[in-house]
Amino acid sequence: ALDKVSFGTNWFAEPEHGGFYQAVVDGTYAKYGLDVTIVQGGPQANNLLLMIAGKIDFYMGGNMIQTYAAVEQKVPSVVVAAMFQKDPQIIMSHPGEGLDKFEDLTKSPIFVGKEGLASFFLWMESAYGFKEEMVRPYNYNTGPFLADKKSAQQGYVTSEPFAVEKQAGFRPNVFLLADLGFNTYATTIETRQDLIDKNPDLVQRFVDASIIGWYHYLYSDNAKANEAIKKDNPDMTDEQIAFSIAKLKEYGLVDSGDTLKLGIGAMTDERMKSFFDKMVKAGVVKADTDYKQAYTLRFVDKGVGLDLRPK
Amino acid sequence: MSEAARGSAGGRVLDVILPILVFLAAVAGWEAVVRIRNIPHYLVPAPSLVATTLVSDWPTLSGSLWVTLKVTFSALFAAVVGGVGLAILFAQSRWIERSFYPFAVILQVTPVIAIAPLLVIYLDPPTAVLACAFIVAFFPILSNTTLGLASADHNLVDLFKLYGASRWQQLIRLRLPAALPYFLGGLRVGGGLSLIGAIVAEIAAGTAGQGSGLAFRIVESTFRQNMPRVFAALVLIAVTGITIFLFFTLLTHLLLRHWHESVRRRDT
Amino acid sequence: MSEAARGSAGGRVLDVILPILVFLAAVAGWEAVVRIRNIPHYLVPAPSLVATTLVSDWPTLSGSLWVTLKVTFSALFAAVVGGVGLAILFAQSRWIERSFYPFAVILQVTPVIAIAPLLVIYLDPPTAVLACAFIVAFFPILSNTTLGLASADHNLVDLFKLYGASRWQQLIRLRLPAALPYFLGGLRVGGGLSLIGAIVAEIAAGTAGQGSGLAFRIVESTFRQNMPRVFAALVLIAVTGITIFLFFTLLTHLLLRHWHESVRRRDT
Amino acid sequence: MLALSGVGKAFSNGIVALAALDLEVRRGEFLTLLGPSGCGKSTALRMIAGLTEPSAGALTWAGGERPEIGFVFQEPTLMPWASVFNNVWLPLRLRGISKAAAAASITDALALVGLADFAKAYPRELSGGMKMRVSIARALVLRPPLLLMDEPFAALDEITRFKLNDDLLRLKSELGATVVFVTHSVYESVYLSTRIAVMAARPGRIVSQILIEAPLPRGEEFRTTALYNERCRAASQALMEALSPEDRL
Amino acid sequence: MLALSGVGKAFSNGIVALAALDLEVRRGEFLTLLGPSGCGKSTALRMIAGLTEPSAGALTWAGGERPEIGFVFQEPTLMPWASVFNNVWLPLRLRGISKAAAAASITDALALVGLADFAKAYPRELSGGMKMRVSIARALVLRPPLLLMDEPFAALDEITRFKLNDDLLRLKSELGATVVFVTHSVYESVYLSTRIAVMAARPGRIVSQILIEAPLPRGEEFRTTALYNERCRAASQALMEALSPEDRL
Ligand SMILES: Nc1ncnc2c1ncn2[C@@H]1O[C@H](COP(=O)(O)OP(=O)(O)OP(=O)(O)O)[C@@H](O)[C@H]1O
Ligand SMILES: Nc1ncnc2c1ncn2[C@@H]1O[C@H](COP(=O)(O)OP(=O)(O)OP(=O)(O)O)[C@@H](O)[C@H]1O
Ligand SMILES: [Mg+2]
Ligand SMILES: [Mg+2]
Repeated sequence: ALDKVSFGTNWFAEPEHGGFYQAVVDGTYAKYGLDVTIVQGGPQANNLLLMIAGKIDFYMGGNMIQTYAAVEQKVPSVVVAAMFQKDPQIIMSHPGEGLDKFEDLTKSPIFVGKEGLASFFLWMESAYGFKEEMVRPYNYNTGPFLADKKSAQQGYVTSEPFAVEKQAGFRPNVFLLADLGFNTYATTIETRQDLIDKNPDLVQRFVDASIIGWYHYLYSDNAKANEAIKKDNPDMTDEQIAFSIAKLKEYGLVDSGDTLKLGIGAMTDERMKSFFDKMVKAGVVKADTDYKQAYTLRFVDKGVGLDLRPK
Repeated sequence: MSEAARGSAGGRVLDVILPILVFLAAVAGWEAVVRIRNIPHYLVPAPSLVATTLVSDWPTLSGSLWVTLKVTFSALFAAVVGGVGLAILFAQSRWIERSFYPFAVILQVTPVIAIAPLLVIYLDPPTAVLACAFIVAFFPILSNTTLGLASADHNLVDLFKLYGASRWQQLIRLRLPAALPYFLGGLRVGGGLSLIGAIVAEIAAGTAGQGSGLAFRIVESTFRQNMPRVFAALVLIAVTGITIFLFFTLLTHLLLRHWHESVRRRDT
Repeated sequence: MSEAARGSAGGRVLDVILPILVFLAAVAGWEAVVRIRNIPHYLVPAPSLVATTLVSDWPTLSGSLWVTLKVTFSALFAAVVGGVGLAILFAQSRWIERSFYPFAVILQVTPVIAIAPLLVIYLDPPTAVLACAFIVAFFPILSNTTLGLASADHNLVDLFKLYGASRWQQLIRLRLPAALPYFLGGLRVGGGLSLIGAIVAEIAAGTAGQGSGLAFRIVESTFRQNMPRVFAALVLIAVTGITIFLFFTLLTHLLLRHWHESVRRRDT
Repeated sequence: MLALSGVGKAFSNGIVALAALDLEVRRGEFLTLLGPSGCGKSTALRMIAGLTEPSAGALTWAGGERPEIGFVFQEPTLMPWASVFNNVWLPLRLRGISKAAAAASITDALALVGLADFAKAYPRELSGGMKMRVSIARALVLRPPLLLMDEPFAALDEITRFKLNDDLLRLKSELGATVVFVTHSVYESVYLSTRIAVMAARPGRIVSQILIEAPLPRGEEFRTTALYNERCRAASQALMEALSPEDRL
Repeated sequence: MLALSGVGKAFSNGIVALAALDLEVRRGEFLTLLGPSGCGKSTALRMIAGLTEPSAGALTWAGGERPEIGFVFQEPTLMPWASVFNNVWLPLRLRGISKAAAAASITDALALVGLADFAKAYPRELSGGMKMRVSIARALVLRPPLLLMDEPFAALDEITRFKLNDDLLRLKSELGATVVFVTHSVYESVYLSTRIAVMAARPGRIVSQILIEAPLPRGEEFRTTALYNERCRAASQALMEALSPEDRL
């Protein structure tokens, strides 16, 4: 029989979760002996807490900051794989308003959400001199940004620029934080330490199958996965999905750098240390945090699925 | 207080027509402002666009509305049972009231957003949603009913005591009827709060997958900058709220018209 | 209703001690459950840990508390002024009431989360926060005051009419005093809602940067899985809520003790 | 001063409280309405005060306008949140008279009804008769040209009642006021009135009128006159006749 | 049946409503309390009914236990949300008697007070006297062994009042009930009572007692007897004396 496994995402179903849906619908998980249920997240849903409490088995983490914070609180959750090499987090601004360089944005009002304020914005402050006073609240509504031509706004490279283009008819300036030094892994797979200790095989199978799912989603027929996404989230449009997938590829969010040799999901100690040091400098985490507890390389970097990559 | 309107048939007609006119004027004003100031539809859509969206997106929206309505009415039911039940319990003894009322206050002021994740851990999602909505809605009913139970005419209380009424009889035959106007007042507040509660609960307990109610629709449509749909959902919420309110106003009239000052039309 | 407790000095002492005992028992029970079932602190922290956190994080938390309190009291003030003002306006004519009450209901049931972004566009941030908190808190005050204004004894209304009282005099000397018990009931609900409103508003429209109130503390601490701090913030909110409630209960006693059944202690 | 012609009052529940009532109130007279319980006396007073609209017929005022009225309702109708003093102050206060300016009149009115010591008390601390006396003081404090009194002395002992009867007559003469009075006491009605209108019930109407041709005010000795005795008998008789057989319980 | 010995009542506002009241209520007697407004009559009745605790002295019941009591309060005290029928049903209902089983008694009681046609009306649709009559019907419907009545007939016309006086005496004899009665009418007190206790005010106390040694029930002709006249004079005299000089307004 298949092992029942639940996986909590951190947002409504979208192409950024495509690989996981792909593995569900194309039978990859089943092939690895898993019966996976995807539990959608949302703006207030706290699937991380459910994972920690043992209600679900795996959780899709946003970036590494929350994981470092968890270590600070002695929460036994561990990152076992990183599906995105780059965080899709961007800042965008109106073109031709004197805000065309990232450095220009420090003087303009900037719409940032609560979680952003507790994470990447702290890094923007320390690395680029952004100021908290300029922050305006962002509630996943682009209207206020569109209304103020002198403003900037956070977003996901796969999502907000599309909305802006569609609604307001212009292409905003897009600054991918990952390309500016915010070198966290993203869209991670996290699980509890006790699951790793008790059933490492299950973890390995979930990681491997998810990686394969991502290869298929990016490079093979992903129509069924998109249908599944649309079923979970009826507000998702084909146009949006196409845009997202294009951006995933264009920016190499999933498959670039280390993954070319190590396979999707790759993580390295160097990247982890580099990012941790930046966060310490930004004051996001304390320097004495034992950040190595936040992840393990035991399940990745094995070149799983490399053969599925088109040459 | 408006003497001119009292009783006359003309007054009655105006009673219905005037609110409708005012409402239409408000909608027309909104449409005008949007057009004249050229407000883009992704900020504030014109009512005409909202109406179109309401029609075109009806299949999606009606499903979500149904989900939200189910939660709203369950929450309202729970709030009425819980609020009135607690009020009755508190009326039994000042000690019980003093000892446990603070917990009711704590429950009222606790932001559901903060405790919803915990509830989701210990309760299954539908129950957690219901619990959140209940927390939002029950307090006005509790508070008003408590006040009403305490406001029974002391002379009538004496009468009941004299005739050896049991605590239960005093409650059923005296305190509850006397509390009715207060309770119904609480219900008119609680009805709206159940709706709010259902929406907040859906967001807070975040069970996007299972129940995609109007809250999910709003969040997701906001995220997609689909403001016409956001407003269409808001219109549905407003209509639901007004319907609940009108229903309770009607109920109040039916229940109190024989005796309570607040709804009695006096023969003059 | 509890006769044994009435008036006796022993009863008064128990009135204070019993609630405290019940409260301590609840806290002890919480501590026991956490310890016995070994619930990890990042899920539900023990009260002892929450207390420690409250002390150690006091510098951060007190600042946030202050911010939240400021919004709460401004919102409460706005809700009282707005709620009572509207109730008075509605009492002037049934047409005004019928035409504009629906808008009040719409305001009540509109999820602030959904309209906050719009408010932020058209209002400066502190005003937007206040507007959101106001929307959450004003309705119970409006509803109860409206009910109270309508509940004035008809015989007294006749008396005022007879003596040629102006509308204003009737309001000040008759309807407002008669509405006082209802209004104070609404205030006890609205007080808690102002606090909730301040928190929701901060989440919905708040500029986390400048004003980092308790809501932001909770969101941030949740993000960092710092549950002890989340609970410490919740404790501050609960204490604030209870304080506001007790204050209004006291005020009610002072204002109504001479005449209203709900707080009168009868000489028997 | 006032004429009610063909006045009817039907309540929405179908009860006809008054039917085709013709009644004239003359300036300076002391008119008493006498009649069985439920015959429409209170309704008639309320109509004169403008608190109830006739559903048929019309009220006509001599000056074209309703004069200032002092009304003692059948129930005390005090504001529970106000002290006795403030309750009596009310009619003056509504006229913009300050506490200081009103104090003397209020104290006088309270002394008249024997409640000088209770100015600071709240209504709930008073006995039934005391509440009614506050209500009387409130009606008198205005010294109005027209006084409507609905069983003002029913809750008072006979001695206080006699005393207040005399006070009322004295005050009436002093002010030159007109009084429309409701009582159930035949003796009281004869002692006080210049005219008695006897009413019958369902529908409420006037069945007979009795004139008492003795000048006001009257003294104790009036109670021993032949006129007094005769009129008492006549009023009792009229009242008896006003009770329809089935109303006669 | 009941003895009040040295009973005092001081309210928290400092008013001494009763001081050292000694009063015995004998089984089967018709005792009337007569006294000026505010002398503590209602307070005494409430105390007998157990609605007010004495602040000094004690109440002792013959059987050790308070019997079933029917009470007509000074104010009608009706439930505004209930029809006349349901208001009268209340005492029976609280005893678990169904509407059907109670219907005959209720209809009888309403007929007695002349309100048979108003069973379906709500209190607000009644005149002052009609409300009071509903309250009387409610007290009688139980047919209790002890009846406490606080000025029950004050709001009624004299003919109805006489009629109800006789009904009350008949019912009392029928039931063998004891009655404690408050009235302001000296005539009524003498006509009805076997004993009158005259009270004085502030502090409330009994200043004299008058026995009326005529058997109950009595007929109209009793009003013409010498005993009746003599006792009326005596009661008036006692009442006059009970009024302290300053109370004599
Ligand atoms: N608001 C009302 N609605 C319906 N019927 C009413 C209302 N007020 C009075 N009535 C009816 O009108 C009739 C006359 O009432 P009214 O109060 O004038 O009597 P009354 O002569 O003052 O009696 P009483 O001596 O008992 O005070 C009564 O039969 C009563 O039932
Ligand atoms: N609840 C109360 N609090 C304070 N004082 C009270 C209260 N009830 C009554 N009193 C006072 O007690 C005294 C006696 O009142 P009570 O009602 O017994 O008088 P009463 O003899 O029935 O008068 P009446 O004939 O006017 O009804 C009065 O002086 C009154 O002011
Ligand atoms: Mg009347
Ligand atoms: Mg009394």
